[in-house]
Amino acid sequence: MSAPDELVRAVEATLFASEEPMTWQDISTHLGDADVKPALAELQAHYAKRGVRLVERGKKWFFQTAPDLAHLLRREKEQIRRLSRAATEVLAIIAYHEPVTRAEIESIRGVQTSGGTLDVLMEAGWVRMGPRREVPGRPLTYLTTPEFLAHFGLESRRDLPGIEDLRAAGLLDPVDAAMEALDFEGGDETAEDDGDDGEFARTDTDAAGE
Amino acid sequence: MSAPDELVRAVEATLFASEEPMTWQDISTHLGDADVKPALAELQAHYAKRGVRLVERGKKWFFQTAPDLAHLLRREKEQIRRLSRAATEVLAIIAYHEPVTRAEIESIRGVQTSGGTLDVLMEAGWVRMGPRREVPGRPLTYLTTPEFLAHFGLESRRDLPGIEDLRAAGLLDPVDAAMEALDFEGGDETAEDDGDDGEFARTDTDAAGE
Amino acid sequence: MTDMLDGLTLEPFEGEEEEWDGVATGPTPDDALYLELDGWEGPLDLLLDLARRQKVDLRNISILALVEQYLDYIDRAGALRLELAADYLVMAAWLAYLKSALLLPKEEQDEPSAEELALRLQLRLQRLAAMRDAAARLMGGDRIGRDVFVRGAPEGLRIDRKHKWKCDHFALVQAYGQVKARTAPAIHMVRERMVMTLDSALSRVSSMLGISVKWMEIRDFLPDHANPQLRKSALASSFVAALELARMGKAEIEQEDIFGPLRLRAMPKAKNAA
Repeated sequence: MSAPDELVRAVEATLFASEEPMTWQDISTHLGDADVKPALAELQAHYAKRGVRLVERGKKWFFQTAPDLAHLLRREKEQIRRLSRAATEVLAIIAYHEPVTRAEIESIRGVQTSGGTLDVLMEAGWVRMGPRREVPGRPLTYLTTPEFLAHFGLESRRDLPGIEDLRAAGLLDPVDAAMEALDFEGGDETAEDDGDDGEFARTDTDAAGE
Repeated sequence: MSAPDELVRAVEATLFASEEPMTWQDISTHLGDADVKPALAELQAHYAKRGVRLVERGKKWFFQTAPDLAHLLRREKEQIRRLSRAATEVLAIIAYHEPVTRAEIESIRGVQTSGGTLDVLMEAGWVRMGPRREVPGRPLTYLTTPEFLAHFGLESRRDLPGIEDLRAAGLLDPVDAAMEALDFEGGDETAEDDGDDGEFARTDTDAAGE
Repeated sequence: MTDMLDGLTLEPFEGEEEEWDGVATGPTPDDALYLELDGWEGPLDLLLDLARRQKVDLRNISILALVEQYLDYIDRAGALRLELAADYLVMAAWLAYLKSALLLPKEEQDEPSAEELALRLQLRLQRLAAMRDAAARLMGGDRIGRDVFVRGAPEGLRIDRKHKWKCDHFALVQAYGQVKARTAPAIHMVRERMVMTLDSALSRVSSMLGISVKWMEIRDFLPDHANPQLRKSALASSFVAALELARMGKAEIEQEDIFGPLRLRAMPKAKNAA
């Protein structure tokens, strides 16, 4: 590759360092009234196949990441997080009682539910908003989604074990007091972060509940 | 000119878009753990004669304008931090001697260093506090940062102007070490100005000082 | 490169070293001296400047000549009755000592020898000069913002973290079970506690007091009972009962020393009448 001439290099550096897009007149003024148009054309051709492009928009020139590489500027990284106990409870209540309002969820749980908890469940795609309840205040109701059934391996909500099944499985035994204390100490109502490894770090509180 | 391969384009776009210099590991992580080193080498060669350069400073890569174009790009108002003579000297002493304590800086300069001088250098991001020296009083040491290298156009501390010569001449050793190296025993001839000092500084203590 | 040093030039003598004559030059000598001293960062800096005026390699400077120049400089300042910073005077005193030591025959010199002191001074000057030159070269490099420029408007890289939520069937039904268990109506029962009420203590103590007029320790009034909780309660109640009886004038209380046994007896009838 032959070295670009001095004017081309100067235009390249000027546009690279500029904080604003520049018209060719701006560039020309900056470079002592040089005729920069051929240099701009040469640069545009040079960069056409590179990761960076020289583009002209509204008569102003600037460098920009090549459109096919735009995805590199905004990367998404998936982070696996385990649903917190609070969120799991809210999800279970919605599943067993839907359609259910937030006030009803709170009355069943016996504690206030932070808005973040419902957000998380909706973000996870397991809960959606249902019709408003026709009572004073017209509160929103919440429903589970088909993704919820799919994720939990249920054909329908009727597959959820009934209260008698829960009792038989020992799941209605009184909750360990220490565990309750852990759960309701205004910590992270929304989520317990397992880090990026995606492993379910089964914590002590988990084990205590089994 | 043949089109660069996709990885080269991706590295080029990533470094153009990044607001901060990136290590090759940063770039690799951003691009899904690709082996980016050959791409960096290719880009560096590609840009070597252009108006923009790909440089590595303190293990971080970034694009900057070519130094020979400085006269064209210098703005009306220089965006450069002006340093007092004291700050300039203190910075040089830290760079050439790091890790170095304040007392050592003062012993070289023969005057006290005002706290403001070190503040200015730390605020500029060129100097940071290092580990304490394990001597009585456990004084803090000072070190230069990667930003220092980037700002002054140094790939690493080895590129500090003349550092090898200074080290070889023993001029980075404390006076006490230099006296020992001279094997000075009061009253012998060594003290006469014979111009050989540069010679006898090259001894074991020299190596130990590094 | 001097432009970035806020007006302070690295080498104040440069370009005018031929004319340099300390205080003697300039129309206003006093000001000139002040300005000169402001230009140096302490005695070592001034010494380095003087040493460079010898126009030889710092390794070959004459320390004796240097000392004399410094002392001369300080003398002239003294002749003008100008205040000098203490460290300049300390250096002057030390250099005067060094000068006299250097002039002595070697065998009469103390330890450390004058040569050693002179060499140390020379080494210090070399080190300061080296750092001063290094600073100049450093500042002369390609500095970002002056010689080279980074991208003016980077688009920026961003990593958005998206959460994928995990929960399983068991955790779900277990959570529901726990909600149900936690919120199930609970019956609260208050356990009966073994206590002796004040009323019963009052009647017990007053009836026992009626039997005897002798001093009795308060523990003697307590019922025999194995339950320690009840004994504590009885002690407390009996003590309050004793106070109450004393207040009503039906009993006397006596305690000889702190934490000693507390004794009480029925008020003798005569006293009671008085």
